[in-house]
Amino acid sequence: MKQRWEWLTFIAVLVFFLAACSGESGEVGTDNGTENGSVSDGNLVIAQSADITTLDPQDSLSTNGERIFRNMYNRLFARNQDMEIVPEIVESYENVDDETWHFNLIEGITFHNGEELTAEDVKFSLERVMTDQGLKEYPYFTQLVEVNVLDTYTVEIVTDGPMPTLQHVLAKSGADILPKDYVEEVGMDGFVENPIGSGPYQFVSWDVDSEVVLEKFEDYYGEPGIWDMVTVRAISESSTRVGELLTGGVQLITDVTPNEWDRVNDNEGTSLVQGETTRVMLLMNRLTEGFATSDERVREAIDLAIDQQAIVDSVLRGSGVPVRSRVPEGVFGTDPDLYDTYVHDKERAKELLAEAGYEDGLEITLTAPRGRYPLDGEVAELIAVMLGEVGIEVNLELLESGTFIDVYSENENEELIMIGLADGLLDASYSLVHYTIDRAAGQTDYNNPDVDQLFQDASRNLDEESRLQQFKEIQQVVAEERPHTFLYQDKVNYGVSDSIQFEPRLDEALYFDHIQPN
Amino acid sequence: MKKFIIKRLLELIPVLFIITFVVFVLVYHAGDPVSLMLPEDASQEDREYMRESLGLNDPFIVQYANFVMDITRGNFGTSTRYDMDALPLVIERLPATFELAGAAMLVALAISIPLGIWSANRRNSYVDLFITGGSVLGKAMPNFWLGIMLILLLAVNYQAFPVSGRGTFMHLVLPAITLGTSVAAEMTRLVRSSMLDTLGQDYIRTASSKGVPYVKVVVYHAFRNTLIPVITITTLQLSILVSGAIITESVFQWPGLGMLLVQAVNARDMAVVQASVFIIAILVILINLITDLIYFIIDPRIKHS
Amino acid sequence: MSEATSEVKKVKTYKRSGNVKLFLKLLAQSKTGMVGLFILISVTLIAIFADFIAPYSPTEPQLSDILVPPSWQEGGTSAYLLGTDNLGRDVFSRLIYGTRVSLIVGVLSVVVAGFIGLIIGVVSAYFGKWVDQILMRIVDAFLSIPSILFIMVILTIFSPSLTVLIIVIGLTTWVNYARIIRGEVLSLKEREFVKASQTIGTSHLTIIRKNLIPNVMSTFIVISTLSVATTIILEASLSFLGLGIQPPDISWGGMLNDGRDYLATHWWMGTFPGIAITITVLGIIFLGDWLRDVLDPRL
Amino acid sequence: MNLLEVKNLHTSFYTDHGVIPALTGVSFSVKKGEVLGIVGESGCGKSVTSLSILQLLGNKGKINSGSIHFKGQDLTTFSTKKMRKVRGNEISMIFQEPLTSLNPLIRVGKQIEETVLLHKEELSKIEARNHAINMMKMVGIPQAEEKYAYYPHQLSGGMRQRIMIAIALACDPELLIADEPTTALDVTIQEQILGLMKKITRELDTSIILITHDLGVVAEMVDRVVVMYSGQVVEENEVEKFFANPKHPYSKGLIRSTPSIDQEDNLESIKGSVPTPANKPSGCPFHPRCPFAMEICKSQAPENMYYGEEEMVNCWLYKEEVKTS
Repeated sequence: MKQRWEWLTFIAVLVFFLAACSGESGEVGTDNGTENGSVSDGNLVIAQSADITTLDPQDSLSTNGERIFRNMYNRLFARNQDMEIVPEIVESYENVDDETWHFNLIEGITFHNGEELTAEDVKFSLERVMTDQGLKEYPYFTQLVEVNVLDTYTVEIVTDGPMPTLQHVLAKSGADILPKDYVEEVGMDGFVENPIGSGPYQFVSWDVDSEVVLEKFEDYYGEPGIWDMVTVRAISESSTRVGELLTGGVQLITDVTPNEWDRVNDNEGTSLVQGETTRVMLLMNRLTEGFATSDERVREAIDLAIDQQAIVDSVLRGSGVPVRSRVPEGVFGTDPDLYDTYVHDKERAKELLAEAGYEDGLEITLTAPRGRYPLDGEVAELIAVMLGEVGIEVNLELLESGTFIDVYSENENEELIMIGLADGLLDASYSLVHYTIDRAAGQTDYNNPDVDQLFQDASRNLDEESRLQQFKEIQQVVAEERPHTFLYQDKVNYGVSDSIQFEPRLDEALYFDHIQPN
Repeated sequence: MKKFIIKRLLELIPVLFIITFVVFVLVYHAGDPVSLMLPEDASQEDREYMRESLGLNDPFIVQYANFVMDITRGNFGTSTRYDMDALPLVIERLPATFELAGAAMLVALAISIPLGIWSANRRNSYVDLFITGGSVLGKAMPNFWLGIMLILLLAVNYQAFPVSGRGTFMHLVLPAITLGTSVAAEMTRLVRSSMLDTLGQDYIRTASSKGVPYVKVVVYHAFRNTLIPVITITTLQLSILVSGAIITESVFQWPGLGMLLVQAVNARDMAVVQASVFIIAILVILINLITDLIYFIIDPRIKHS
Repeated sequence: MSEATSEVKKVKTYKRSGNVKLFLKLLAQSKTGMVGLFILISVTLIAIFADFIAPYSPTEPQLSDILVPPSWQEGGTSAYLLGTDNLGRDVFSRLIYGTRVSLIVGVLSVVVAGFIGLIIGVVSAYFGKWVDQILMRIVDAFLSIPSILFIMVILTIFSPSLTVLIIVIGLTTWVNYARIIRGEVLSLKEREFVKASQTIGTSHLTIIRKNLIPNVMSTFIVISTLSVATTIILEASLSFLGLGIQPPDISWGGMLNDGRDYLATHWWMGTFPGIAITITVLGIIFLGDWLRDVLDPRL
Repeated sequence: MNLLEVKNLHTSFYTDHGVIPALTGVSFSVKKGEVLGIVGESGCGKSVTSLSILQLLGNKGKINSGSIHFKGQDLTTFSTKKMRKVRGNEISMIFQEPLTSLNPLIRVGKQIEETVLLHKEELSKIEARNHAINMMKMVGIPQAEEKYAYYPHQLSGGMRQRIMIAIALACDPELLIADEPTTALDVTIQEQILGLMKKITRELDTSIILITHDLGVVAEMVDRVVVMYSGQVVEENEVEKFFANPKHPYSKGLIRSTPSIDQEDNLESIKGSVPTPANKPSGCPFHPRCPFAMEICKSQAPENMYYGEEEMVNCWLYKEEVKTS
């Protein structure tokens, strides 16, 4: 009898013991229960809403990844706090002809394994991203034709024609320089397990869906890093993220939803910092024959029915700016006339609908995501009501992020689909390509040869001034013809501990060394 | 006993086969991870490159055949989200989930056994009413609600525990309580009714008539008999434990299988979904098998028959 | 002791006669059973007459009245009894309309699951042999995958509308019925009256319809009742994962989920739907437990 | 002095639906070395009587009034702890169902040993074990050492009842209450068990209260008979006199409904059934079934009428015959 009991107890203890052991061995340095705001030990903990998906900077294409990679890797160019393009590891450069560029690298830059960064590494990295179709960054590098090593520190880049955005691309995610010898030695699989870059922080560990840990790289060629150790945690649950900030578990959190602002601001030792993003929320209209939205008057009525300012002020609590263009402020090519403005006139909207033959009402379907962008579902519900007020009955189809993006990419939506579009290149060419005939086909089916021509001209125009004009012109036309109905430019909200100083950037990247301890 | 185990293991084969098929059919139709991997701006050609490079353009039968062949080799495919083998990703998460589930189970046992016994022995008293009411309440209360409340109260306001993450023992406390409560609620009811059943048995009266003190009657004579039905139903509670773990892990950012699964589903990372569902199914089956073996230990009637 | 026997006798008489009066008398004797029934009837009435009870439209936002606290709290107004949500909609009205969806999902998916489970359970046990083998292996397979996993995966294919949710929950939760009903039928099958019917050549369908199904009904009713409770909670859990009923449809789970980000700052958004779920589930469990005592199936 | 003296015992059960009186004034006594039979249909309160003596009524049953004197001390005044010392030690009990009365998860030897260890604190574990094995031998279990480690389900019904007897007698009690000890057993086994009980109790000089509905068993085993009906004693007499001349109409009915070898005439069963305590008839509780019922029986309950110290009947029919004191 006793024996049986002992057996059971033994099993129970064993199970618990195993559980406890696995708990101890599985993790590195999650214990960050530091007191509120103490960063004196040189450790910085950041929490973002989702984890990185890979350590391969050329296969990531995400803001979350960018926040890590910007500190681990170098690029030929970078953007400063004001989003101006500045050389990063380039000493000097020369535009040899319309299609050929020469770049001289800074000498003496070493990777985290001690090897020097040379022109060979640049050639290797850029060639990888411009030829490997499986890489997520590949589509942005297709305009590069050749990368040649002229000498140890000089690279030549040949483009497929005049390319006004070359520097934009070289400062963009995916243009990161990887160590050629190391990658060839351990293979790409080996590299992503233990990645090596030349940035101020080097890789320590990554627990998938949990955290990435980086430490200061002592032999960094520039100013040495100011943090000994940086942990970037992934906390998807918004209230949990805020909780960690409030209790001092982390010093900086991203994506604070408006309802949490008071919690962050009212708490002693933390405050809210608002930053701009390049993401513009908009409704895509179907101009395809057979849809009511193919009628320009209906599209205008929709725009007039929506009170963008009210949306921003109410649900978003001011975390956005009404716009009438896809190119937000801070991006090259923006038109200030279309920023911070909106049109709203319910009576005129009704008239337009009547003119278009819908005086008895109109029924349309609006597809919108839920949980993909901040408060997207709520905004869509508001829009549905606003359209209802002018006599457009909205059949609202709210979809979970994954399903939504399926519908979007397969163009299965009906009249309207709500989506947020960002500008990864910080150049209007990235945003305005949507209005070209090719890209619009099947999606908005917007077809304006003049706009198309303007866009083609601009994308080969090396003269900034006239290029800017071309972009503005496109935006003016689009604002009137409305293949897209613009809502607002999103803002991003950070929760920041008083123990650090933090300035948000338009590209939403984080440079650990721009975060100063107080 | 050996025969029994072998028989049970053989029964597993068709079950696993059915699982692969069902899982595959679901996953095959589950849509396309590609659009989720690329930004909204990506063009159709961009998506096509990606799709081709992931081998998603093969016909159904080919994909299923490959799938089953690969599984027998332990290969569940590559995570489209992480670009790693799916199986190791899943396996790596098991310790965290075991830790949470084990701790939650301990919490559940620690709550439900004493309370269940207590309320059974005070049947229809206020204590009983309170405990039964509490257990129904625990069952009726959504899991994530409790978790968020615990964080707000104990972690944020009193700062007694870390808010989230995994690591020290303290990290384990709140998630274990959250998950444990939902299991405990059902189990308390179970222990109570099973205990009531046992207390009504003749041998309990016999024990009392021998002059055995009441506490010993309950602990020595009644408890083990109570345990047998409780164990049976506890294994049926596994699904509560699993669905609870999925939600608890998300609330507390506990890097376990549940969180992996939720994110994999959201990202349409079907290789990981397949592998997790498969591994969970095998675990559930194994635990059922282990339960049966525990009967051999605890109930002499089975062993001798 | 003797009290228990008399109770049992009454129950047995009830079972034999199907006497509704006796049933109600038994119900009246159980306090929790009464409470459960009362809650359930109230909730059902609320669901049916939502249009008359709700003071406001549940979907129309009122941007001037965003996040108004409940009437008794500072800043609250008597216009909004339980406050308003983040779009300025009356929480009370939403709660009342939410009753509909939550009950419909709860009840109808149980109907779907119960129907499938009943058929499979009866067929499997009655025909035995290879039919039983195959069906039970399928049941084993389904049992080893927790239903929420199944549902999560299926809902990535179909976006969760009311109908989809009902069907999906039904399709993934039937195993429990099948398992229990099968056990019941296995023992029924050996009873004289079934054997007798078989000997006189009654068709399988008639035996199943006339002899088997009526005799597993009490078990079936008890599991079904308790399943409604679990389903309502399941819908809430799915909402938490973003896979529940999607707006503009209102369900308690959806409201609870909308309110979850506001728990720290605007507690009323998430708390009242939580309470509504809890009370309803409580009522169902009370009623179900009582039914189990009275109908006494071997569960 | 009587070993056990039960006087005017009232026991009730407290339920959600009100108080149900199970015993309404039960009195009887047991002498040292005597075997007392308590007879009656099920539901008459015989089991409640035995459970009242040991105070094993559960949390719903309660003794309202009356006394139970055991060796001169009133058990109803005992504390729980003191009562525990009595149970299994001085008064022990055998139950009807040998199949369910033993704990299925504990080895039978252990179950005997438990009683020994509880009440004979001076014994070491090994001694207690040996004592348990000796008890098993004494109740006629072959290969007792081996059977010690058996679980109940490995033994037959008769063997299990032997184990129960061994448990009951392990501490050499002065009173053994056997509640239908053989009802669940085959007839042949029944004989063996009864014989065994008789033999051992003689050896140990134990008194027995034998509760049964089987008059055959009564005739064979007991010295004195107590007949119970609806929570009270309706007749009490020495066994020979009882069978020779049953007085109460209920007793007569009972005897007539029992098959007997030397009696050829057809069996008669008592019409109707025992009333539940909750709806007890007015007056004499037996009057609705009584073939001799008179007007007075409907309204007024009869008193106990004594023929002598140990001969009593509770029936209006004998009002004239006996002078009540």
